[in-house]
Amino acid sequence: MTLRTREYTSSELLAVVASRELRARRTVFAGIGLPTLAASLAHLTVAPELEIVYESGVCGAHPSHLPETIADAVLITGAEAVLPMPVLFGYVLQGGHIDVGFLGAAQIDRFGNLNSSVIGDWHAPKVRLPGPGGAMEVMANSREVFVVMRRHDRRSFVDELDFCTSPGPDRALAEGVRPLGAGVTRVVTELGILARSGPGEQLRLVAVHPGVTPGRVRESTGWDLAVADDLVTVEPPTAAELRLLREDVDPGRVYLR
Amino acid sequence: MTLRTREYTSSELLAVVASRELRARRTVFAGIGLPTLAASLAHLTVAPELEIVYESGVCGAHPSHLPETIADAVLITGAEAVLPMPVLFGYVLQGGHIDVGFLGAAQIDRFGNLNSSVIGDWHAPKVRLPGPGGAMEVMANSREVFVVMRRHDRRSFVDELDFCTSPGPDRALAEGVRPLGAGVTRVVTELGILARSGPGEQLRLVAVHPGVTPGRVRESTGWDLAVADDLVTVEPPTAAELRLLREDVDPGRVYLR
Amino acid sequence: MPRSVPAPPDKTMTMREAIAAHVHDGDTVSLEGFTHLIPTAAGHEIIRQGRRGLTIVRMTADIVVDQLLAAGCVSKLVSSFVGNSSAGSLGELRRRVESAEPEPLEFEEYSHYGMICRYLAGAQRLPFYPLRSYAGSDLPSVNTAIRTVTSPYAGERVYVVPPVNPDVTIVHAQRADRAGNTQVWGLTGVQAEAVFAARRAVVVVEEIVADEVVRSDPNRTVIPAHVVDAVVECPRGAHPSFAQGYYDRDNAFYRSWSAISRDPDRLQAWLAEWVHSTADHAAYVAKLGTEFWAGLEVGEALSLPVNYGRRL
Amino acid sequence: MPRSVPAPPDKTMTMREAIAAHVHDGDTVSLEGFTHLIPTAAGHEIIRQGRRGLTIVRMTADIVVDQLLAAGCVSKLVSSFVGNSSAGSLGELRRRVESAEPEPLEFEEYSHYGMICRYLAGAQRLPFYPLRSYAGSDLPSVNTAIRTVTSPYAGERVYVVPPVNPDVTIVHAQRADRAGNTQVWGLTGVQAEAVFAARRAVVVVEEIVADEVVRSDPNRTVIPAHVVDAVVECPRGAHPSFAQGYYDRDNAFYRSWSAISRDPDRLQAWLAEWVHSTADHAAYVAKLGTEFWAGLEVGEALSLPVNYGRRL
Repeated sequence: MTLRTREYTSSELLAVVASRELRARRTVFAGIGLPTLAASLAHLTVAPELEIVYESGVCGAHPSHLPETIADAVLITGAEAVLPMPVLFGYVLQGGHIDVGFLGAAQIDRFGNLNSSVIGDWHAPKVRLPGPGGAMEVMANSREVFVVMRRHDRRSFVDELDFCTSPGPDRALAEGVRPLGAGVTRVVTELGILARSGPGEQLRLVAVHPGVTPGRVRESTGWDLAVADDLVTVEPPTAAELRLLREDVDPGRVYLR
Repeated sequence: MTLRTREYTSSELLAVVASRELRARRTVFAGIGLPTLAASLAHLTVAPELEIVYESGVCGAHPSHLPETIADAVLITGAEAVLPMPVLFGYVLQGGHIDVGFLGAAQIDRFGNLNSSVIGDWHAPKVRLPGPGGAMEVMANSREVFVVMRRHDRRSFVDELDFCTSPGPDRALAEGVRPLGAGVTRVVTELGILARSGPGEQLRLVAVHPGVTPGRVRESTGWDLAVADDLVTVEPPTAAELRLLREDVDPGRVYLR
Repeated sequence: MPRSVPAPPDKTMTMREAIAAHVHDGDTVSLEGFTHLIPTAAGHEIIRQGRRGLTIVRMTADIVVDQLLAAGCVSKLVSSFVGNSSAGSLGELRRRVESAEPEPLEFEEYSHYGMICRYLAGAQRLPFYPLRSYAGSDLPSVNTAIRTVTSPYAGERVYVVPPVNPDVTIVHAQRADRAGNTQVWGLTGVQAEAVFAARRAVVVVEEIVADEVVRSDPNRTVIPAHVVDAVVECPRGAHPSFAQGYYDRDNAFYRSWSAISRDPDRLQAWLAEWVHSTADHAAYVAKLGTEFWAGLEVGEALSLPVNYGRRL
Repeated sequence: MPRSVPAPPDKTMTMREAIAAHVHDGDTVSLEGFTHLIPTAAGHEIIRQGRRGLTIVRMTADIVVDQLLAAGCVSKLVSSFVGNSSAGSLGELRRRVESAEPEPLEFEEYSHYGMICRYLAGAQRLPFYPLRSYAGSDLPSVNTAIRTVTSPYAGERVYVVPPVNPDVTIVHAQRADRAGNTQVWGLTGVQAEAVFAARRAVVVVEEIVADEVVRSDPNRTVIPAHVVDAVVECPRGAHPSFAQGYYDRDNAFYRSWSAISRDPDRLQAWLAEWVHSTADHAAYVAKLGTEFWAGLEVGEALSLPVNYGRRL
């Protein structure tokens, strides 16, 4: 399968847009899939000093093949460091060494609080989801959090979470606890980019993809989504970005489906 | 220098007597010097399953030469495991895996509380000693503690410590905290052996070396030392014990001065 | 130094012996291994021996947990992630949790670091362990074991979790000596902490090696012998997960598990064929066949040696 | 995967540059290394550059601390053991503590595990760290930073220590790459925790090696590059302590220190000759002479390699 450089898939668009948001960042905590693609592309473009840390404990991976999990054997062989879990979670993450953490979720609300536990009641859920994993720690301890959501609809962008798994700083502050970071600052979706700068602020629509109207984004969002005065249209992936993504980052098109 | 097998030095006597007390013990936390000699000899005689753990993090050492410090390079090369300090102190020692810890001190009282910090007032000491090191942790977390004191006199065996560095369980219990172990259960000295079984009990004289009277031990002790009804005379080192000590454990006579 | 030190204790036994001796009905059993070195073969032997009423403690409850659930071994699960890696769902777990079929499952949920801190507290014999997450989460409202403590310094409140001290921890590793000095490379996860926290520990290894191999590199020993009760040699015992340097992950099996586990009958048939009808893990390995294993083979990437030095 | 990844950052500098950039008057400086890999050369460079008013944090305050005290660099010491190993006394330290000569020394005392827990709290950004010792000791009466917390579970009281977050931590290691991925073997002590707890970190190594050397064995990396600010190559920089596999401990110097330090004039003469009159550590090494170093030489005891595997 080849694509001409003026055409791109939704995955390519999300990976490119997320990569640009990593400009000048130093350390990123990335999961597998789009976050790995975005971080790897950013390393080759806007963030040459970027160090990617995986939840499994791998720092400075030099994989021979695109990893299929955050713990893929190819991430370990030839890596600069492999840290035990208490060191990774305790010293690196809780220690405050991560600039940007990537998270996904089943549901997100206007303050960037996330649900990855259940649809319905926790005690008798309609759908039991995988649960917190390390997401709660990524949220509490990264300087800021980027969320990538392929699907932008009212089932995912909700007025009220069924369950708050990973709370942003607003909810923590309401309990009198001050977290390290700003919580979710960027949400990249199939429709555009939502952003907020930190506690007290709601997510606003700051950019739409070419051909997407603000009205369509607002309709697809479960709360009354504010639109930035200086709303922009996302610059489409450049030929250079697409070439790097296709030829260097994911030549086997493992995630660029 | 050679010694006939019916003659032995004070160090040899202390090492042999201490080694016998390790019968059937599994894990011992040993410092350098007499404790190393005692533990090594016990391993060859009364405690074949003994595992010696050093404060530096070495487990299962197989040294090519007698170590000069607890961190000697010869303890590391060929060892079964070398543990980072938080693992050694946190998981092994505080985790409760040590049967017997060896300690020394400048002063000991009737309950086996130890001072290794100062002679005089802590704020303006007459003599500043090295301080706690890991002794406080050895005392709090070993099932029992053996003390080896070359010198048995009223300056070391005191009615009241100048400063309590490493408290036995009686002092901890007075604060409402229950430690894991029994505290000091054996004190081996140049005059004999003092013993107690645990909290609430004072050290009693249970054995004297050949030629030493209970009266002499009581005179050399700064409190009114009780003498066991079944006081025994210590069995002198056997020819086999001395041969192992001299030929296998410390052939270079590093500590057997 | 001693010329004839007593031989170290030999703790080797078969998997059957180790599970029979160390896993009892009603026990709290920790099975750790984060994606890497998952003790699957031990899980299968627990199923074969028909243990009941177990509390399973495992950060990433994945395929082996779904299998233990389906085999009826488990009454309670303590975990921070209940999913089939990123490859899909655990059918049996979802039935137990979503509709109590065929019976309810008691479920105690933490975050990953919450679980790690429970092991840290357990290993360090601490009454609690503090951490910086949980504030604002709904998790403490459904798990009353998650509490707070006020710092005696600046007075700030911080969440804490209680220790976990499993009756037995079972981990898989690349190699150990007969006494239990265990060496792991690649992802080492939380295995050491889980072993130190436990009352008993079983180490399953790809190979039991000569003492000299272990002793050539003592820093590689992440679990020292004195906390190990049984050493089991069980090559390929981590399948479908991987053992760095020994065999790769069976990603196809992970992807297939969602479909297998979605249908209770198909899942029971799978257990009957692959667990109950195999006498032991060697039979399971043989049944998969040499061609299958060739597909998971890995090449060589050797570490460069370091010099520990020798006194001259 | 990327064929032309950007080169990793090069953080190498000379010891002079590293101390000038990262150690300032009044700083809290952690120097760790438990008997093994003591960062002596860094201490000497701090003396050469005449830093003042430092708070030194070091578990085992030994010869290098006595030298820093005698050079007038230190106003406060945080430690758990103040002695010349098992070889004797620290003369300058005893004068400062026992008779405030030539000036008083502020001294904050902990046990070894208390210090370790302070680093653990610092590295984990915790407000306190609980531990099982201190109950019944007189130490909390002379150190009010040692406090208690009541567990929210069984209600038991446990002692806690506060975090330490040094302005800079300096450690010595066997090798690192230019970006700061640092590998240590033999005793690894509390160095990683001290680095993670610090605002800045300087790693001094016996040798800077090619990236491929480090990357052949990622489990050996105890300090990852992203927490390292400066990498200094300084062979034999741990003398009189040792570097496993590189050179042995200079036990004779340890034994001689009690006599040197007992006499203030002799101690100052030692500093003048060995620190102030040597331009850098290379000059100090040269002054000791090749015959001297031959006496500390060690032989070879190589670790056996492990296979990290390669996808075929």
